[in-house]
Amino acid sequence: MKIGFYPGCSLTGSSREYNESLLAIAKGAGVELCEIEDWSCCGATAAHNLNKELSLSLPARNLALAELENMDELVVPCAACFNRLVMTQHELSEKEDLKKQVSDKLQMPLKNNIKIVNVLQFLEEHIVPRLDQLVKSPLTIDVACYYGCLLVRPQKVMKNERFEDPMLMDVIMQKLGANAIDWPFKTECCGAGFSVSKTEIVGELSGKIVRNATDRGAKAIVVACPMCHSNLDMRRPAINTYLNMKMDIPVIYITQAIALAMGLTPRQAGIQRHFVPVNLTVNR
Amino acid sequence: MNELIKKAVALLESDSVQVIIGYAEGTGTRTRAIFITRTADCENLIFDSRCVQNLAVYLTKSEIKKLGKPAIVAPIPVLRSILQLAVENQITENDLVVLGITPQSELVDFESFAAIEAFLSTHQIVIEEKYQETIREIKAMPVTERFAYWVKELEPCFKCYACRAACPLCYCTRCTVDNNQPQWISVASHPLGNLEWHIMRAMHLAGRCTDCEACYNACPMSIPIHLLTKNMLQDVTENFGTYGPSLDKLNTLSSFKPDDKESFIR
Amino acid sequence: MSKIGVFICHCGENINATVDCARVAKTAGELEGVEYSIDYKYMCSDPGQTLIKQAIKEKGLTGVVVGSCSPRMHEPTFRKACQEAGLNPFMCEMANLREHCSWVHDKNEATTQKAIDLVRTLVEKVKLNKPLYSIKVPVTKTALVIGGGIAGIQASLDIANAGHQVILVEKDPSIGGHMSQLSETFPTLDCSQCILTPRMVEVAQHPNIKLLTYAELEKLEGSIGNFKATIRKKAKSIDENLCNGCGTCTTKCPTKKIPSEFNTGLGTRTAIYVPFPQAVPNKPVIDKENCSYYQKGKCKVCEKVCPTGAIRFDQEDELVEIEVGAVVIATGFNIMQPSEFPEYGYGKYKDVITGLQFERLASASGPTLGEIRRPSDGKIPEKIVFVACAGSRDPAKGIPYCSKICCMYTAKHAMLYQHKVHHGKSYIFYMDIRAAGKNYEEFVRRAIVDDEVNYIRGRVSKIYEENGKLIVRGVDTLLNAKPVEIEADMVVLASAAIANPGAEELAQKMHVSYDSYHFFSEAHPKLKPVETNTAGIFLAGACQAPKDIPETVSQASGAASKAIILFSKDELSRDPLIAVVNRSPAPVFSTCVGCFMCASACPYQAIGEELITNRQGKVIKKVAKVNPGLCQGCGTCVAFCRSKSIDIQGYSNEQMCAEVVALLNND
Amino acid sequence: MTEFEPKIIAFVCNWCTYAGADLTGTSRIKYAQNVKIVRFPCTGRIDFMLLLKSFGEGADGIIVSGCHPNDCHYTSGNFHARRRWIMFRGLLDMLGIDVRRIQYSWVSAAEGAKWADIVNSTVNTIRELGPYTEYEKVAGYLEKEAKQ
Repeated sequence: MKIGFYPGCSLTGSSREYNESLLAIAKGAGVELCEIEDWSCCGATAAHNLNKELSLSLPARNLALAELENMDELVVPCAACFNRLVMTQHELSEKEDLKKQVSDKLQMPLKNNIKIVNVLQFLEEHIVPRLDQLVKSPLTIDVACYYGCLLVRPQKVMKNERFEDPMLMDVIMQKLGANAIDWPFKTECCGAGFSVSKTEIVGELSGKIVRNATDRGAKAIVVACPMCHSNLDMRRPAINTYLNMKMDIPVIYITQAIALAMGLTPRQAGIQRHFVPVNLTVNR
Repeated sequence: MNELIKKAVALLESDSVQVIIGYAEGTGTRTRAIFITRTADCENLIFDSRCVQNLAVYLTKSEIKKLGKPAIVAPIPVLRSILQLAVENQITENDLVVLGITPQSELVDFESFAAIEAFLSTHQIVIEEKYQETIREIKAMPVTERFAYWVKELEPCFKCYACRAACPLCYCTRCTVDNNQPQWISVASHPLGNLEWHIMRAMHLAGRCTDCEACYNACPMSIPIHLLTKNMLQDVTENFGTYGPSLDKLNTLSSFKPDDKESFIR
Repeated sequence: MSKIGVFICHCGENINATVDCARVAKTAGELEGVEYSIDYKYMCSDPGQTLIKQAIKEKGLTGVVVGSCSPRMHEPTFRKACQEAGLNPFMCEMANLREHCSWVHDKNEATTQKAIDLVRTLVEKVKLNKPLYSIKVPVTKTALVIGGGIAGIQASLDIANAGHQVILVEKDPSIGGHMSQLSETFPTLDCSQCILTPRMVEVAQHPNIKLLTYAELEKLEGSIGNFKATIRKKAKSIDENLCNGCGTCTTKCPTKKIPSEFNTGLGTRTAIYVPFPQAVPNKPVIDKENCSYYQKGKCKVCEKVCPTGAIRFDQEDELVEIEVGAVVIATGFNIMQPSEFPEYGYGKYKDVITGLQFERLASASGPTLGEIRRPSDGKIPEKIVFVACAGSRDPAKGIPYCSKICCMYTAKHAMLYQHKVHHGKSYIFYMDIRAAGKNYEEFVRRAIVDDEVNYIRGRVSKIYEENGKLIVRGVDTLLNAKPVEIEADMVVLASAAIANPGAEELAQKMHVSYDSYHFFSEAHPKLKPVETNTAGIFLAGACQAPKDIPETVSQASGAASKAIILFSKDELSRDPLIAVVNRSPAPVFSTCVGCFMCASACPYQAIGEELITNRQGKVIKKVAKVNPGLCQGCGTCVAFCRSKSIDIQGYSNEQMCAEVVALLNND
Repeated sequence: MTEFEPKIIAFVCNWCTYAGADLTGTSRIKYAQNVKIVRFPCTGRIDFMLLLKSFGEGADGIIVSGCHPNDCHYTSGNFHARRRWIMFRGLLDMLGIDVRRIQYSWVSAAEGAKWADIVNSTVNTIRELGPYTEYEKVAGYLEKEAKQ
């Protein structure tokens, strides 16, 4: 089985640590990820508001490339990329003529049958079964698992029965030895695309998330989306301004949490790249 | 098969049955069906690998019924047919004595039809790989070529109806092909009549056929009509689950599940 | 030799505009066996029908084909006309030249040619038609009513008052249904039990009603006028004739902590119990699942204390067979368990409850004696939030439909709360207010204006607990469309009304159809709202779709009147389009070989056995036999029969073959 | 040369598809003239022999249509029919009889537009497949016989 890998732009820029930690744990678990040769933009976040055909063609090109490389499964860690790729696949599978149109435009064959998985689904299938052996240093802390919006939606495509209260990340964190707290902000909006244009809105929305996690005793917020991460981490000054207090709770990617639990060094997990310092007590 | 002969003699002597339906030596190396009513003739009974004719076909024939209650020599294909005939209300447990024969040529008694079913559950119908291969090959042909193939295969058929006569499940008083109001099938043996006849025969065996191959063995022109029923058998398994005669299951085509799956209805 | 008459209708210009009717008539007249052919402006009009009648008489026609509209429209008209002229009505067939031809094609040669083909096809069919005669079926004048809620109670009383026998079957130990659980009813705020219990007593005392509680339908066979129902009377573990309902057993039973179904889990009951004080019949049953004796083999306290010795531990379920002529289904509805949406925290937070639970809190006979106290600590909530459409109108929850009753009962709940907790504050999150009904809108206005209930137009996204409060987060979509947060003490979810569990199974037992939400389907959404597709089975109340009490009661009376109409005659007349097993001369008798695959395929159990005997009485053959009272004429058996020994009148093998041949041979 | 006009026969049940086709008419939705309907009480009544007969009599295509699952007027005729079609279709396919020439569908009394769509798409399919010459050749023996 050949597992493909589509990093997308964030993982080569603002969320390099997400990329590094994912590849590190995959390597540690002996799972090979093959990056798509010559991958291109997925079209998020602007294309689907501007040009329908373009918004389908951009992701479809990457799907077609993955097919050409005979990939059986495609891991898409960025939640926004994942959402675009999955939506494209769903829409093209329902409309045969549209698929043909896109395929003609790309001048590439498109079977549109590759299995696309987000990072949580990938971990569940390939890493979780091996965790018993892999976990060297259990994370014995309370964590708040934060899913955001794009990982679980839209429901008709994701078929997630608990899309208002997802559990997958919680289950993985429990396996790492952590205690995933029960909290109501799992899928709350972080401010998303306002990250650049209206930071005060991000401050308010993300601020509520950060405060609630802290109030409920979490020692870290765990995420699986570059956008969530930058809003909760990089926009901490705006959050602190809104809350009128300094919040110290770190925000880590679930892949980083696994890397740390596997006994990889904080540097291998890319911890040093965060704005909010990460000081997790890890049982060695 | 001394044991078989002994058993036959005992059954006739005690008047438990009036006729033994079994196998005897035929012309040359072939075997034939024998209907024994006197103990003295019992020594003609044989059983070996050459005995492939499905004797169950005689159970519903009026000429044989007239002879009285039968005991029937029943290797596995015959047992399957007996069970299917029971499912279809053609025979009851009191109508006959079954002299079962295992694949190891051992004589086995059956107390009831249920016992036959239990025995057969360990001897499921399996379509041999060579037939599966042939069916795959035929299905791989382009559709027009496949049609031409069958028209050619069916061409030698001259409607002797040996296939019908040999099949234990073709026990109708009046076959549809003999019905002329309306004339469902043209009786002459031209390509259309042949095609329609074999389609109808196969459909009438859908979900009933026990894969004894009696039809093919009886065909004087060796037309591979058993491929049609074998293919249907595969279709039944694929679409509706396990296959084989069963006393408490309804027949495949006279039953249904609300969630039966198909992919072709719009 | 056939003498067929062909009558082509112009239907004004409806057919003639695209079909050359004159040419169709002319061409048909040249067909073999056609004696007379004519076209006319309106065949269904009086002169048109006279034309047919005269031709039958004057030309001695043996069959008639009318080329006009759909037979679903006018087949009865033309068959009646034939009958009046002395021709057997089943010798008349119709070619659908309007719906299937003139209205769906443009005017051209091919359209006229298609009309000719259709007429020729029916001419060939009618040549093979045989005179048929209606089947008379006697009617059993007893009705079976399934479900003892307000719908079943109303239907039973109406039928019984018309002088017919009724058997009312209720699955619970008491009749009363959901209505008996309600506090007060909108829009009048009269006490639900006060108006219901007299009806319950009337049912119990009515000489024409036989009440079977703690019983369920096991099987239903037969057809209109003559059903045979098997009822499972579940073991109550008491002798009802001896029990005087004194209630000693229920007070002494040591197993007391069972959540009460009647109180929606907010109260408890004992293992031997009467669901509620006003129950009818007011006699207990033992809940075997929770009884110490049945579970552990020890106890028998009830037996010791019973003054009449009525306890029967060895009682078993009993199956009774009854014969009825009509069935009224009144099995009601259920409410969706809101635990299906984790975002509202139902099940996780004790003070998030359903509307039905609120009814019990507000009911004077409820666990709090009518005081609004929250389940977690018994405190009176100062702030209460009602969430309308909890599940309803939400395709993501699988319920796209409106539950219809929630807008009204939520307004009522808020009103009752305000009446009982004067200083309290109540909020209702809603999508729309659907208050269509007599005095309904006024009622909602009263809640808003007089009782100062805060209506917030918007949905709730999430409910969570923080510092002992339930934080309800939603949106106010009016004015500034702002997110709102309310710190509530209690939340009431108006969870969706759904079909009863087991509705699907029940429908299959009775061969009635149901929709994708498992509500039973009416025969026609407008014109046959209380009939099902199975003749003789009628619908009442919320088993067909969510509805309120007045609507339920009207529908129940409607269903009852349908049963009464059915019982007004001694005999039913049925179309003879049924299956028949052939007979042939001895020694064959019938070509049927008795494999009985037709019997297992028959949806109506209409096929039985017939033994053919010789003069000495010896059985020579066993063949299939169709019971004309049960056969509905679907013809599934016919397509099954390998030897073509069973055929269906009106759609016989010969007729259908003739149609195929005629339709395809037009050159 | 005139364009090939497919000859298509439709076997439909009285309660759903026949009524649905009536609705197509009352809605005045136009469709091709090639399809002509034979009315049956139920899809359960539709004998596979009639489908066979249709090809023998020169049909280029066949439509078989009835009530959606769970909607059968007789509760289960369509379920029986569905099993029979599954088996029949498999057999025809094995024999090289082009299964694309038989369109099965569920059309309810409310689906007038769907009926028009089924008719038109079937006519298009058969038009693309062309006349069923392979079967006609086989059936042709009959006519020759009759002429002699």
